Amino acid sequence: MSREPESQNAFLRVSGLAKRYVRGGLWRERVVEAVRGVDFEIAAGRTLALVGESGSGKSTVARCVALLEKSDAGQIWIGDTDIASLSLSALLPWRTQVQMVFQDAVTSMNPRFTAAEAVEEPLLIMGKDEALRRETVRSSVNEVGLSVDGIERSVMQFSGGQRQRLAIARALTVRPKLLVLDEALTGLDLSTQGQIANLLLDLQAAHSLTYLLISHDPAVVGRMADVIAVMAGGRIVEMGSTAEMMTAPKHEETIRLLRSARAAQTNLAAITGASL
Amino acid sequence: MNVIARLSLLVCLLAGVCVAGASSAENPAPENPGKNEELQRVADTSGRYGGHLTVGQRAEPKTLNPVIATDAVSREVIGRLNADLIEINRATQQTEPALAKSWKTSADGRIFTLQLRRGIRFSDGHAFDADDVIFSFAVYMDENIDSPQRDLLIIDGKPMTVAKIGPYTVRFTLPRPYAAAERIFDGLAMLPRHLLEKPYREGKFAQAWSLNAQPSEIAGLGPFRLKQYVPGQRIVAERNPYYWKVDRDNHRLPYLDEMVFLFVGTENAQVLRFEAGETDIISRLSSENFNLLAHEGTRVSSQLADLGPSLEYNFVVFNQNDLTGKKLDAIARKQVWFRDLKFRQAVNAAIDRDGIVRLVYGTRGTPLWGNVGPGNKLWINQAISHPQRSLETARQLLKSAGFSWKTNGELVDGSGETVDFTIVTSSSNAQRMKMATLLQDDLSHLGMQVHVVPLEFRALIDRVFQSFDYDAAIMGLGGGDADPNPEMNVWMSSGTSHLWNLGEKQPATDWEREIDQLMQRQMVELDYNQRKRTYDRVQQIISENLPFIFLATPNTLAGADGRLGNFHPAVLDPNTLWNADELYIRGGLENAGTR
Amino acid sequence: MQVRVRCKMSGKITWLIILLVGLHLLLLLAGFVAPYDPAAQNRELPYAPPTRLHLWDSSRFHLRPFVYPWSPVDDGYREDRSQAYPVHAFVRGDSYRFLGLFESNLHLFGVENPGKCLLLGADAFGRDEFSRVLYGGQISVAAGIVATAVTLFVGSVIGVVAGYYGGWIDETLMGTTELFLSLPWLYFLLGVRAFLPLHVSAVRTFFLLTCVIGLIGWARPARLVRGVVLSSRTRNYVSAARGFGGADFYLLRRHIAPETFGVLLTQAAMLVPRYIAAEVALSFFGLGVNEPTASWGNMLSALQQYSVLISYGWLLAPAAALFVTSVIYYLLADALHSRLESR
Amino acid sequence: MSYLVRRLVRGILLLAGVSVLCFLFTEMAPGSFFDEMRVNPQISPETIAGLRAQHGLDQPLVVRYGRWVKSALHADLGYSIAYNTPVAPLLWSRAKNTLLLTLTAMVLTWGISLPLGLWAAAKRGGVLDRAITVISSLLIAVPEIVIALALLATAARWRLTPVGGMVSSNFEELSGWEQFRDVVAHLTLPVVILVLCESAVIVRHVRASVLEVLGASYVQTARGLGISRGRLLFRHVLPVAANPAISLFGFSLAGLISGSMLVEVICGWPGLGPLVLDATFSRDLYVVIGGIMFSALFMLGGNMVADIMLMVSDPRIRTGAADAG
Repeated sequence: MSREPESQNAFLRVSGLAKRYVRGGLWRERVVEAVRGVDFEIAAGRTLALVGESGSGKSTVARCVALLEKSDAGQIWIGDTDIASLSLSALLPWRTQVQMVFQDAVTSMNPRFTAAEAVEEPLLIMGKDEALRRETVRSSVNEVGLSVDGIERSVMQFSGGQRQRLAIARALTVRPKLLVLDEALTGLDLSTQGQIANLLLDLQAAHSLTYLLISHDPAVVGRMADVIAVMAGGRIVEMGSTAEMMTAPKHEETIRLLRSARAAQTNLAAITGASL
Repeated sequence: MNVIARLSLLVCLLAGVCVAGASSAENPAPENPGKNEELQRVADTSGRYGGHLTVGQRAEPKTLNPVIATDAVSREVIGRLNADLIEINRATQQTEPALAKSWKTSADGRIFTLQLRRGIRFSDGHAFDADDVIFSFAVYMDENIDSPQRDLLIIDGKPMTVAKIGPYTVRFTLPRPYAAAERIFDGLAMLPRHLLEKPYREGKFAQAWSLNAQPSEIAGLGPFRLKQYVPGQRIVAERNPYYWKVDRDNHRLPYLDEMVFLFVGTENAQVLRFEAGETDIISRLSSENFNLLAHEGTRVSSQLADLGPSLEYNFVVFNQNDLTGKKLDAIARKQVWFRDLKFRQAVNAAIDRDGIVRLVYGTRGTPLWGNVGPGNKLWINQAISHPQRSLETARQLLKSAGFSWKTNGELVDGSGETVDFTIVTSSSNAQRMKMATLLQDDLSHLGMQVHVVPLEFRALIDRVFQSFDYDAAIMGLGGGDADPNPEMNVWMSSGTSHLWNLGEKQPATDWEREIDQLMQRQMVELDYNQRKRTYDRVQQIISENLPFIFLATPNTLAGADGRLGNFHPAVLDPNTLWNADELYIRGGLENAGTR
Repeated sequence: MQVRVRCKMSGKITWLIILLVGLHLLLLLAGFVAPYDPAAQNRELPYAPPTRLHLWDSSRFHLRPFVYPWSPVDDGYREDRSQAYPVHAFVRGDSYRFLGLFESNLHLFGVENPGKCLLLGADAFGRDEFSRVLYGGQISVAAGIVATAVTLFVGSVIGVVAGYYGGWIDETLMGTTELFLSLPWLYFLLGVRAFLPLHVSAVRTFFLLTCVIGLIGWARPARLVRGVVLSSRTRNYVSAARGFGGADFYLLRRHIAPETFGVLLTQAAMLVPRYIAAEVALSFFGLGVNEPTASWGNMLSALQQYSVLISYGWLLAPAAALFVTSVIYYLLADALHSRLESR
Repeated sequence: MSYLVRRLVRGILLLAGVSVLCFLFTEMAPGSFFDEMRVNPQISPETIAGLRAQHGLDQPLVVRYGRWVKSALHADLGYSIAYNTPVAPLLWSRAKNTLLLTLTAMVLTWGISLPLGLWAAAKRGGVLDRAITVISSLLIAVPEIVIALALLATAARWRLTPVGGMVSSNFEELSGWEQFRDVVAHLTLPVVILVLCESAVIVRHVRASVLEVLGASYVQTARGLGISRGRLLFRHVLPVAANPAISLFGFSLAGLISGSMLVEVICGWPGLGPLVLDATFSRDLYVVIGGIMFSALFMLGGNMVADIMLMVSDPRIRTGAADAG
């Protein structure tokens, strides 16, 4: 786990990101500004954690970065390219660079699929031939610590932790540079959480992956992130290295988050993996 | 709980008794006959007062205005609310005095002088006199109203004229002699001038007496008057207390307190509700339903009547219209066959009329070989032959007309074309659909390829009367009257119902020319025997030349609740309600309110 | 346990498919199985009740079943016991085209003339109801299936597109469904009939009928499918697949269309019998299959007359056939559906 | 634009479209109201032409449409040829009866088929499930008209209920409570027919969509957690399975005016059905068009309610709509 600052060439640079939602009400429409003027950057091979309460806009940032949604303003630079300005078709090659692991592995895979089908889906979309697909699926599944034997079973028959591993394996099949982990460890029991976190750190080391980690859990963040950015009301209110933030938080939002997290930690044992 | 239930039941019962008691007083009692009223005594009638009669109608009446009504159900109701100057007695099929107590015909048969009854009143109590008659005819003759009855009053393109001679005397002058002219007056309801003159002057006559009109706005001279209309459900008519007929004991008719016209929607519903005892009288029964009611005997007591052959005649007509400029070349080619008398004779010979009577009418029907059936006793030509079905004769006829058969049995004409045509018929008439299917099978034995095409009624009318886009059709024409005169438009070559060849400028064939002359002659002939001979000849020509190939006529079937007295259904419309003023409920009042 | 259930399901599906194939084979071989020509009238036997098969006569037992002819009496028919007609297998009778290919007159069973073996009685023209049910099934089942296929195809395409793309496309398409549902189709049909030449063969009538029914019925499945697509398009795995660069077509095919199978199968199982029965209504307006061609719809339309329905119960035979057919179809649809689900 | 405004605009466009197409369709159908008189040999073609002119039937389609729109804006919806009165009051007096019938039937249909469908799905393969399959197949396979007639005949034979109409002929003489009972007695048969025919369809859909959800991931998970069956069905399955059910419910609402035509005709219920059918056969154009506009109006309302319910019940749809917009 390297914590030393590396060269300053950032892998991902986000500036002035903004996103609005129009909520169609019965009587009148409502405009919700989910994200306003968000700037940050992540160095290659490093992890930036976006923390904040639910509704603070962190998931929106994640979805914009993962190219699932078009931002309304701002740029998202990967290298020299502003991917936010690209057209849908021009985006296609960039999708292999950025992959997302969802909060809820249960719903992020089609329950009709077998594990193998779910994992190979990105390759299928990219039109890879079958032999290559099978080979890649096998290696990815191995990489996340699952046995290849059971992958013809339905995804429904995997436990929560196993499914999260499958989701990671699926993301890895396209050899991405950046993984967006949207609450990827939430909803798992503590020991599983720890295993997955270790797995992610191992993978980061092995493939020099860059992580954008979305979480509200300081324990996870403290363990994995190099830099922490705190979001509230669609803005980044404080950003700094993990050590600074954990020991000397400045912004009240950060303080509140840490306090509530500690309180929750004592009850953590009581929380089961129920995702309902 | 139980106590409360019983109590409330008791309360309901009591309330019901009170309301029922109150309501029976609502119906007006018949006025005692006055001295200066010239009432008609129906000598052979007796009955007892009270009760109501429920009639199930297949559709809802559309209007209560006698001048503009066109549909049968409206006319059935209107007929009970209104009266005519001269009526056709449905039992005897002869004319008899009504609002006109007598009439005189001039020697040349052109002038009719009618004496009206004195002192009689409309159902609202207003007196009736010659002014009402003059007004009524003015309305019927008005070109802007386009009353369907207007055509009856125009003879040879010239209207008849009406003049008031005295307060109770009117004179009608016909442009030319007209046989059985007094029959025209049946069905022309006399209107109350005091109620209708205003809307007439304002040009709103067609909107007057719609179903939404208040009972007080409507008055007539019929046995009943409007009491209530409930949209989509029923019309209730109550006794007209001023009605102008009395029975043999000098009791003023009608006997019934009320007549309820219930709109039941379909023939099935009509039968079901009669079976369930919810309606009391049923007419225009199909033979299947008649047999059902007769065999099942589900009603406690019902009286069913099979009156024998009706006046309706069903026939096949081949399209012989002039199709030039119609772009119907395929049909025009087939017309070579249709115009060939031998072809029509062959079809005529191949038809299994007994089969039709048995399978379509369940034996409650009569085969027909001419346009006048045995139901019309005054006018039928008994001399017309009734040849038996013979496929052999049919084949001979076809062969002599140049047709031949291919090895697979298909019939081909002289030029080698397969004989293949369609028969259209109305899909809403199950009987005619069955006839078509039988006919198709009959003709297939001659090697003809016949296709039955049921069409929705108005689509059929459109083809037969307008576009002429059909080969052959099975149709029926029902006479409203037994007299030959209403048939003028069917048999005259210029007639509007001259179906096989509509709109002829001049007769296309010699026999059509002869029919034209004969029909014209019978119209002006005043002597019955002379007229009958003329019309016999018309029937003869028709049966020989087969412009229509006649099939069969159903029997007139009707039924009523067993308690209904004076139930004398007739072949002429309205079969069961023509003597509504004389109908009564046996056993009197105690049964009347139980439904 | 999951595995066992699946095996059981497969067994059930096999049985249902065998039944279904059997049924269709029966209809396809109508000419051979039916003892009579469906259009042949017996005018002395209108509304004859089903012929009874006897094994015992007054004296003894016969291995070969035999029938007595009906003789008309006052209000119905009575068996005329003076003459017995044994039922034979593989007899010669009315000719027909075997599978539409070659002429044949061999029938599975029959009795010698003038005896009649009317297994399901006779209709108003004395035509053999059993033969008509078989021949009628050919037209009706084919019409029902084709119309259902047309409806569901159009309906699901429109429903999926509307639900998936949303926005103005959805607004337009759903507006169109509402328009479609509220139009006076009867007038349209009457109009279409007026434009068509009268002389349209039974086959063409059948095609017209199916296409028209099918094309009019899509609005309902479209709305149902749209509802399902609306909720399924926002599922996480759909977003995920979009994140991998999955194009719309891919998403629709792999993720969204399968979600609609349940609704579609259920609709299919219901529409087939409905469409077969719809012909009853159409023939009421003169738009059905014309006589003398038999179809279950036009056979049932005779029962619109109350007196017929009450008096001649055997004429419900096409309804019974329709019932059996639709139960088989429904059970199959259900089994297929659960099989898809249990994967 | 907000949802309601968009719906309103769409509704007006729809009504306009329906009216235009109605006119076109009615123009296509052969024959006209006065054609029946052609069969009567005593009425001359001139009279028929005169009557046509009186009612403006001789005018070109565009002129007639213009007149109709003007009349529709005065809430008259045209003028009935047969009844010689404006169409709207004619329709409304009957629409009330139709609504009484269909609303009763709808409440009962859903009250019966929702629990039945849920139960059948929950106890899949059980006796009830099989019974429902067989009975609903029977009801779907046999044409409605035959079911209706059979029930009607049964009721008539055994004197179970009145076999037609809405009230007895002595209705006015009855007390309030008796009037109520009288209407209920007359309502029974048509409602039973409607409920039987409709619920066969709805039970199946409910069952199918519940089964679909039962197979879904989170339900399996919840099951794994040992959640009680009842809680599972009502808290987790039903809200999601409601989706197609709500669409169907929309159809029920939308069909309030038009869905009972056949039953009304057969049972002689004084609703819109007999009026519009009669008008269809007799080509009383404006009554037909008016009836269709009426039912289109109800359909709009029904579908709108269904869409709102979809939005309320399934939050994802709301988000989705926002994304797409």
